[in-house]
Amino acid sequence: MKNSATSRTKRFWAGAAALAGVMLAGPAAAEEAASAGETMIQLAYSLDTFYFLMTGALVMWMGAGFAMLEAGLVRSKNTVEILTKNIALYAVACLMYLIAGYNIMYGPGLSSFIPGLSFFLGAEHTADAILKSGGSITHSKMADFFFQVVFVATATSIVSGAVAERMKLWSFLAFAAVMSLVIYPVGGYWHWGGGFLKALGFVDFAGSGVVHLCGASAALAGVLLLGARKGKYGPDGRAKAIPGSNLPLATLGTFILWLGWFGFNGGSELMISNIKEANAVSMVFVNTNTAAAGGLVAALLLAQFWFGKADLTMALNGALAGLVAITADPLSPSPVVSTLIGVIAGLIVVASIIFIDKAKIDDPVGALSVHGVTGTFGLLAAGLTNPGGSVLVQLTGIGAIFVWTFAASFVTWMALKKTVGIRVSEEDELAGVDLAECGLEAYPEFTRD
Amino acid sequence: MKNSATSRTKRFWAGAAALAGVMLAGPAAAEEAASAGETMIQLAYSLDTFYFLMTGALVMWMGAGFAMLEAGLVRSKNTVEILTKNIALYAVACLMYLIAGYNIMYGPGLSSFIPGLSFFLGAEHTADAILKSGGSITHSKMADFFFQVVFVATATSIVSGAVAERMKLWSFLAFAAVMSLVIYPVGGYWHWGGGFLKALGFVDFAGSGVVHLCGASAALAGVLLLGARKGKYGPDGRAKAIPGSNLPLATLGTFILWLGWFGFNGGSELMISNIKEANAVSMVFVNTNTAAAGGLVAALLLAQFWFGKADLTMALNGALAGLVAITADPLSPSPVVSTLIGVIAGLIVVASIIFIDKAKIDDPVGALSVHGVTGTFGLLAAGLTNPGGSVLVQLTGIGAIFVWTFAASFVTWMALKKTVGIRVSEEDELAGVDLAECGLEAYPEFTRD
Amino acid sequence: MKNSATSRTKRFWAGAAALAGVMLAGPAAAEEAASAGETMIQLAYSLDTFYFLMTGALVMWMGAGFAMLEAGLVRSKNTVEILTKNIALYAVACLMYLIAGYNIMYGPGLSSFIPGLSFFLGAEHTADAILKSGGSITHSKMADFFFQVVFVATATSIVSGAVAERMKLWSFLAFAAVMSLVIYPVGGYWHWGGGFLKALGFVDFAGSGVVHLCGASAALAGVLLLGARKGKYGPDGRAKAIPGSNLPLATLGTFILWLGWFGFNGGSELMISNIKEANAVSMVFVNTNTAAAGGLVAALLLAQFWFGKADLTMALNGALAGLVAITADPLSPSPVVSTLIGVIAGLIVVASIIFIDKAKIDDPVGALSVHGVTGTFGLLAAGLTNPGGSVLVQLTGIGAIFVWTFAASFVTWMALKKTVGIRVSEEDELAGVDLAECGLEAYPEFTRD
Amino acid sequence: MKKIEAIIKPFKLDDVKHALTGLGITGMTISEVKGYGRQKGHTEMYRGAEYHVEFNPKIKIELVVRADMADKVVDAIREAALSGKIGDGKIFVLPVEDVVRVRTGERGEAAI
Amino acid sequence: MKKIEAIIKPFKLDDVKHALTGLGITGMTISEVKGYGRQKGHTEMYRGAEYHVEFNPKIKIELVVRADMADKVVDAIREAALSGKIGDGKIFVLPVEDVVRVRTGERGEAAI
Amino acid sequence: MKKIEAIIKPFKLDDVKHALTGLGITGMTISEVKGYGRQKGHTEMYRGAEYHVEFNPKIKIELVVRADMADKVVDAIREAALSGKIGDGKIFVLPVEDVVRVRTGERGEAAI
Ligand SMILES: Nc1ncnc2c1ncn2[C@@H]1O[C@H](COP(=O)(O)OP(=O)(O)O)[C@@H](O)[C@H]1O
Ligand SMILES: Nc1ncnc2c1ncn2[C@@H]1O[C@H](COP(=O)(O)OP(=O)(O)O)[C@@H](O)[C@H]1O
Ligand SMILES: Nc1ncnc2c1ncn2[C@@H]1O[C@H](COP(=O)(O)OP(=O)(O)O)[C@@H](O)[C@H]1O
Repeated sequence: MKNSATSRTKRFWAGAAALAGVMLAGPAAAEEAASAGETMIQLAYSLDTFYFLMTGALVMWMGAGFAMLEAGLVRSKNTVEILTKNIALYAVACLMYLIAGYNIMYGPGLSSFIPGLSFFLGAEHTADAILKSGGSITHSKMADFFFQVVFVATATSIVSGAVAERMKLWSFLAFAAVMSLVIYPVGGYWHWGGGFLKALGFVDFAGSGVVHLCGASAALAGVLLLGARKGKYGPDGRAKAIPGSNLPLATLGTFILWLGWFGFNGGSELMISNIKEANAVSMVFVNTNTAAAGGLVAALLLAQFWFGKADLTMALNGALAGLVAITADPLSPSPVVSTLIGVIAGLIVVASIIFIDKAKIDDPVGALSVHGVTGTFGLLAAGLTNPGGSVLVQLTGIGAIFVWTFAASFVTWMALKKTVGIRVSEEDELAGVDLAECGLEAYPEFTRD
Repeated sequence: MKNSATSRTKRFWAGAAALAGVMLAGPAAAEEAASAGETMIQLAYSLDTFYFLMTGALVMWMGAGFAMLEAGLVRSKNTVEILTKNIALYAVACLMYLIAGYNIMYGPGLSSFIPGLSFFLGAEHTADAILKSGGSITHSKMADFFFQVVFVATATSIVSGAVAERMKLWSFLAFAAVMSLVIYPVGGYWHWGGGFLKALGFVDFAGSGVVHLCGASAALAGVLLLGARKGKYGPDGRAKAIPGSNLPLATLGTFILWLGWFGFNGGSELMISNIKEANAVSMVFVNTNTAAAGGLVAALLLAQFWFGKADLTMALNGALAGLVAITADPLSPSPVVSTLIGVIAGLIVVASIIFIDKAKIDDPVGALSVHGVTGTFGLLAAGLTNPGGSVLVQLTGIGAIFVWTFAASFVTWMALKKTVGIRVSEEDELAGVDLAECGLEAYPEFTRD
Repeated sequence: MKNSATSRTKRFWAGAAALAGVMLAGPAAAEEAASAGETMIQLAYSLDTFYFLMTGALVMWMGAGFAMLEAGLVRSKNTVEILTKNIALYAVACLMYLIAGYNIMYGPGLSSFIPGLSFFLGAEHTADAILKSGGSITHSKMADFFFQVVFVATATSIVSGAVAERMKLWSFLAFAAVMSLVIYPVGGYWHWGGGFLKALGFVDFAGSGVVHLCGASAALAGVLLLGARKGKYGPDGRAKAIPGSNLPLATLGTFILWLGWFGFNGGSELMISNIKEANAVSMVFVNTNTAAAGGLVAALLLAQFWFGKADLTMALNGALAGLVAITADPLSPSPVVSTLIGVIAGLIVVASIIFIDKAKIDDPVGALSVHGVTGTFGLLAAGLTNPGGSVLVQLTGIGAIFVWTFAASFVTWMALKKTVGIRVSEEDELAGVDLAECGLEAYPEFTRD
Repeated sequence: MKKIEAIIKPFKLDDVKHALTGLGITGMTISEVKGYGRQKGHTEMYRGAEYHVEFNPKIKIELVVRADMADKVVDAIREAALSGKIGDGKIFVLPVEDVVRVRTGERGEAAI
Repeated sequence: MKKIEAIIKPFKLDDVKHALTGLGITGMTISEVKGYGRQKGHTEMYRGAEYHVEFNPKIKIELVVRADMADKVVDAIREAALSGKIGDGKIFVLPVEDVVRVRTGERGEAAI
Repeated sequence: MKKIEAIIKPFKLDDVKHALTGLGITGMTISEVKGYGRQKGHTEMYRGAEYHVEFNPKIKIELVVRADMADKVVDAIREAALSGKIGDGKIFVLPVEDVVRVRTGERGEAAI
C-alpha cells in the first residue's frame, strides 16, 4: 500500500539483512547461506515477474496499435465503429480469457487434442512452493495470466481489421467473445498448453501460428461469409481503391505495434534472470527489430518498382509482415538471417495483398496477408532456421491451426449470420456504420460526408 | 557516462566478483558472505528503483493520454488551447512539486493535519545508509520523487478537461501551480504522507481519493465558478450535445491512460524485489486490467440499451471509470471481484455523466463523473473489499479530501476570477479560444470554422 | 521458447537452488558460496540487460515521436511523405548500423581519429566469459547493439524534419543510409567509441553532441543545398508563416519524445545493478524531466511576452530544447540546476527559431534550433556543471562533431544533388509531395487541397 | 422565381433557418464559404512569423422561392442575420428560369 | 447560355457525371453543400444528450451550357440523380450573360 | 448589377485578390470547389489498386459588382488567374436583381 518514503514495511526476506549485518561468525554461515540462496531465488522471481509485467504491458499497448492502424485505413464514416470494436474487443477478450479461456489453454487437458475446462484463475504461487521448487517456478501466476491475456486480444484484433466497414458491431463482439473463450485457447492448448503440437516439436516461439495465423484464419472465415464492401469491386469486377482516411494514424499504429512486438516476442522467452536467458531475450529484441526493418524496406522498394510510387501503407504492412514472420522463431537465426526473413516477408506481403484483392476477398487493412500469409511463411522459415525444426512438422501445425480456427470460426460466424446477422444494411453501409451503430461521427467537423 | 561496450568501469560491488573467483578457501567464507548479503541488498535496491522508474515513466505517459482524450472531446476551435494546457500543466506541476510540493506531502509535518514546509529535494540515500538499513531503504529517493511527481500531474490533468473550451489559459496554469504546490500535497500528506487519514486506517492504494477525487473536487469548484459553455444549454434549459471533434484521438488517449495505469497502480505497491511483493504487483496489474475491461463493457452495453447506440465516448469513460474505481484497492479483491467493481463503475459513470449534464454542470469530458463519482465509489468499495477497511473511515477520508480540495480550490479560483478573470470573452469563446489564446489553429487546413 | 506455466525448463543456475535446499552442512559452504557469487553476477547481468532493453525500447519509441511531431508541423499535402521518411529512415538506419555502423563506432579503431571497419555483429558474451570477468561485463552485447541502434535512428530523424516538404524521398533515404553507415558512427567513435574526444575528457553523457548536434549539422548541410520551401519567403524577403496542419499530432509527438528521452538519457548510464548506478539512473530521470519542464515553461512564457500569444509549437520546441540541452550531462547537476539549464534552453530555442527563420534558412520544424543550437548550449553548460568538464574541451568536441558531420554531409548531399537530385519539381512541391512521391494523400477525405 | 443567396455569419445560421421555416420555406441549401470585405481579417503569429487571415468564415444560404415571396424572404433573412456588427453579410437576388424536382420531375413553382 | 445548378445525393455523383459526359459536356464544377428540405435530418445521442442533424450532405453541380443544351442537360441529370426516395434534390436553371475562358480569353459560347 | 463567378486555380487566389482590390473591389466570397474539365485528373495506385482523381481542386470566387464594373472585373480576374496551362478556369457573368447589406439594410448598388 502506498506510503511515504520514510515509513516502509520491513523487507520480507530478512536473510539478506542478516547476512549484511550480523554474519561475521563462523558456525552460522551455512545456515545463513541457505537464506542467501532463498534471497536469490526471490530476486530472480521478482525480476522475471517484473519482466513479464513490462513485456505484457507492451503487448497490451498493441491494442492501441491495431486501433490506430485500422482507424487510419478505413474511411472516416466507419472510423468510430472500428475504434469501438478495437477497444471493446480488448475488454471482451480479457473477460472471456479470465472466465475460462486461460484455463482451457493452460489447464490440464483431457488428451493432447482436447483441453480441459475450468473457470477463473487459480491461486498464486506461494513463497514456500517457489522456494521449495529451488527456483524452477520462475514468475508469478498472475503475471503469467496478464502476459497471456494480452495475446488473445492481439489475435482477436486481427479479425476486426479484415471485416471492417461492413460488419455489425455487436455480432463482431459476440464473435470476439467466442474466439477468446474457446477458439484461440484450443489452438493455443495444442502447442503452448502442452498438446500434440508441442509433442510433435512444432516451432512457434511467440505465435506466428498460435496468434497470427489463428487471427487471420478467423478473419478469413468472416470475410468469406460477409462479402466485399459495397463499391469495392466495379461492375467490371475490377478492384477499386478505397483510400484510408488518416494515414498518420495508420503510421502511429504501426509504430505502436513495432514497439509492442518487443514485448510480444521478447516476453515470450518467459525468463530473463540468468545470463543465458538475458542473452536470449536480447537476441529476440535485435532479431525482431531487424526483421521489421527488412520487411519495411523491401515492401517500400517493391511498391516503388511495381507501382512507381512509394506506397506508405505497403511499407507499414511490410514492417508488420517482417514482425509476424520472425515471431515464429526470433531466437535461433542470426540478425542477418532475420533481416532476410523480414525482407522476404515484406516482398510476400505486397504480392499477397494485391493477389487477395484481385481474388475479390476484400480485406481493408491487409490483415489476411500480414498475419495469415506471412505468419505461414514465418512458420515454414522457422522449420529451417530452428535447429529442432522440421518443415513437415511446421506444415502439420499450420494445417492444424488453420483448419481448426477456420472451421470453428466459420460455424460461429454462420450461426451469427443466421440469427442476428453479421452485415449492416446497405443503407447504413452507404451512410457509414458510425452513425448507424454508434450514433457518432469520428470527425464531425471536417468530414465531407 | 556513456561509453563503448568494451571499456566499462569495474563493477561497484566487488563482493560478487570476489565470491565468484577467489572463494574456495574456508576461513574467509563468513566474511565474504557478508559481502554477498550486501550485494543482494544492492541488487534488490536496483531492481526496486528500476521498477519505480519504469512505472513512473508509464504514469508520465498518462499526461499524453489526458491531452489526447481531451483534445479529442472538445471542438476543433478549442483544441490547441487544451493541448497547451495539458502539456504546460505537466511542466508546471513538475516544477511546483520540485520546489516544495513533494516536501509538503512527504516531509515531516507539524501535526497530523498540518504538513511542514521546506524546499527542494534532499540528498539521495547513500550506499552506506542503505546497507546499514539492512535493505529497508528499498529504492532511490530521486526515483521516489520521479514517481510521485507524475502523480501530481495526473491530478491536475483531471481539472483541465472539466473546464475546457472556456477557461483562460494563464488563469488555468496559475491554478495548476497552486494545486500542485499546495492543494494536492496537503491532501496527500494526510494519507500517504503519514497524516491523520493514514492513522485512521484510510484505504487508498494508489489514489482514487488522493489523486482522482482531489482532481475532480478542484475541477468542480472551477466549473461552478466558470459556468457552462455558451450554447451548451438551450433557452428551454435542455442540454445540447456538443460533439467532440476527433474521436480517434479520444480513443488513443484512453488506451494511453489504460497503459499508464499499470504504472499508476502497479508502481504504487512501491516494491517488487521479493516473492510477496512481486506477486502483489502482478495481482495489481491483473485487477487493474480487468476492472477497466469490466467498466468498458458495462458502459457500452448500458449506452446501447439506454440510447439505442453504442456510444464510443461512454465506453471510453467506462474503462476509465473502472480504472479509477479499482485504484482505491487493486490488491485485495480477486480478479472476479475487481471485474465487478469495474462493471459497477462503468454503469455509474454513464448515469452520472447524464445526471451532471442535466444538473447544468457542464463538464465537456466527463471528468467529474469519471474521477469524482467513481473515485468515491471505489473508495467505498475498498472499505468493503480490503480486510482492514471500514466504510466509516472511507467516508471520513472522502469527506476530508473533498472538503479540503473543494474549499481551497474555490478560494483559489475565486481569487483568480476577481483579479485576472478565469473566463475568456464571449466573442473569443464563439470564435474558439485557440486563436484568441494561442494564435494558432489545431487543424488550419480542414476545419470548417 | 514459449510454453505453459507448468512445464518450465529448469533454471540454468543450479547454485541458488542448491543453496536454498541442501546447504546446511559446513564443509561445502565455501564452494557453494562461489556459486552464490556466480548467481549474483548472473542476476546483475540480467537486470542490466533488461534495463538496456527497456530503455532501448523507449528510445525506439522516439521514432514515432519524430514522425508525429513532423507530420503535425508540415502541411497536409506533404504529410504522407514525411511519415514515409520517418518510418523508413528508422528501418534503413537499423540495417546500416547492423551492416557496419555499429562496428565502425564501437569496434577497435585504427587510430583515435580513424575507426576500424568490420561487418555484422560479433558473438554474444558467453556465460563463462562473464563469470570469469567477475561481473565487469555487465550486459548482453545484443542488448548493447539494440540500445545503440535506436540512437542512430534518432540522429537521422532530426534531419528529416528540417528538409521536409521539398526533399525527394529516395534521395533522403540514400542520405540516411550514408549517415547511419558512416557519418554518425565516425563522430560517435571519437567519443563513445573511445577515440580522441574521449581521451580529451569531452563530456557528452547521452548525445547532445554525438547525436543531436550531429543530426542538426547534417540537416544544416541539407537545408543549405536544398533552399527554402516555395512561398516561405515573400518577394519582400519576409518570412511567411506556413502553419502546421495537425497540432494534436505535434503535441503527441512531443509527449512521445519526452517519454522516450527517459530511455535515451536513463539508459545511457549503461548500468543500474548496484546502489550507485541505481541512484545515478534515478537522478538522470529527474533531471531529464525537470529540464524539459523548465524548457517548456520558459518558451511558452517568452512566446506570450514576445508575440502576445501562447504559441503551442514554441512550447513543444521548448520542452525538446530542455531535453536536448540536459542530455549532455543529466547526472552531475542538481534538479534545480537542471531546471535552469532547461529554462535557458527554452529561451534560446525561441530566439534561435526566429533568428534562423529571418536568416532565410527554412527549417519547418525547428530542428536546427532544437537539436543544433540547444545541443551546443547543453554541451557548453556541461563543461561547467560537470566536475571533470572544461569549456575548452567542450568547444573542441563541438567543433569536431560539427565540422566532420557538416562536411561529410555536405559532400553526400552534393553528390546526391548532382546525380539524382535532391529537390522535387516545383510543380510537385506546389501540389504537395505526397501525390508525386507516394501516390497517396494523408487525409484524402478532408483536405482542402 | 428568384434565387436568394445570403452570406451570413456562421453563428446566425440557426436563427436564419428558424426565420425561414417560419415563413413556410421548406427547402434551402447551405455551404461553407470565406468572405473578404469591410470586416478585416486578423493577423496571427506562428512561430514568430506573421500570417494574415484575410478571409472570414461565412455561411452561404441558397434558396429558390416564388417571385412573390422574394421580398419577404430577404427581409426575414436580414432581420435574423443582423448582429449590427461589421461583417454581417449580404443578400443577393437572382432571376431563375426553371426549377425541377429530381424525385418527381415536377417543374417550375411546383418544384420549389 | 444557361447555368444549371443541381443539388443531388452524394452517391449519385458518379452516375450524373457519366450522364453528362455522355451528352458531350466537357466541364463542370462541384462542391459539397448541406441541404435542408422535406427529407428530414436525423437525431443522435452524444453522451446522453440529443443532437439534431437537420442538414443532409449533398453535392452541388454547377455547369454552364449553351441555351439549346439546357433541357437535355436537365433531363440527363434528373434521370441519373433519381433514386425515387425523398431528398433526391433540385435542379435550377439560371440565365448567364457571358462566359470567359481564362486560358484563352475566348468569350461566350466558345468559352464553355 | 452583375454577379461574377470565377473558377480559378487555388494558387492564383492571392494574385486575383490583389487584382480585384486594386480595382477598388471591397467584397468577395470564395469557396472550395472541384472542377471537371479538359484538364484531366490523375490516376494513382493505393495498395496496388488504381484510383482516378477526376476532379481537380479549384477556388470559386463570387462577387457582385455594379454593371459598369463587370467588364473591368472580368478582365482583371482573367489576367491575374492566367497561367497559360490547361485548367486555368472559367469566368461567368450572371444578372443580379437586388442586393441587400444585412448590417445596414441598404439595397441595390449602395449595398455592394
Ligand atoms: N460585392 C460582394 N460580392 C460578394 N460577396 C460580398 C461582397 N461584399 C461583401 N461580400 C460578402 O459579405 C461579407 C460581409 O461583408 P463586409 O464588407 O465584411 O461587411 P458588411 O456587409 O457588414 O459591410 C464578406 O465577408 C463577403 O463574404
Ligand atoms: N427551395 C430550395 N432552394 C434551394 N435548395 C433547395 C430547395 N428545396 C430543396 N432544396 C435542396 O434540395 C434538397 C432535397 O430537397 P428535399 O425537399 O429534401 O427533397 P425532395 O426534393 O425529394 O422533395 C435539399 O436537401 C436542399 O439541398
Ligand atoms: N461548362 C462549365 N461549367 C462550369 N464549370 C466549368 C465549365 N467548364 C469548365 N469549368 C470549370 O473550369 C475548370 C477549368 O476547365 P478546363 O476545361 O479544365 O480548362 P480550361 O478552362 O483551361 O479549358 C474546370 O475544372 C471546371 O471547374
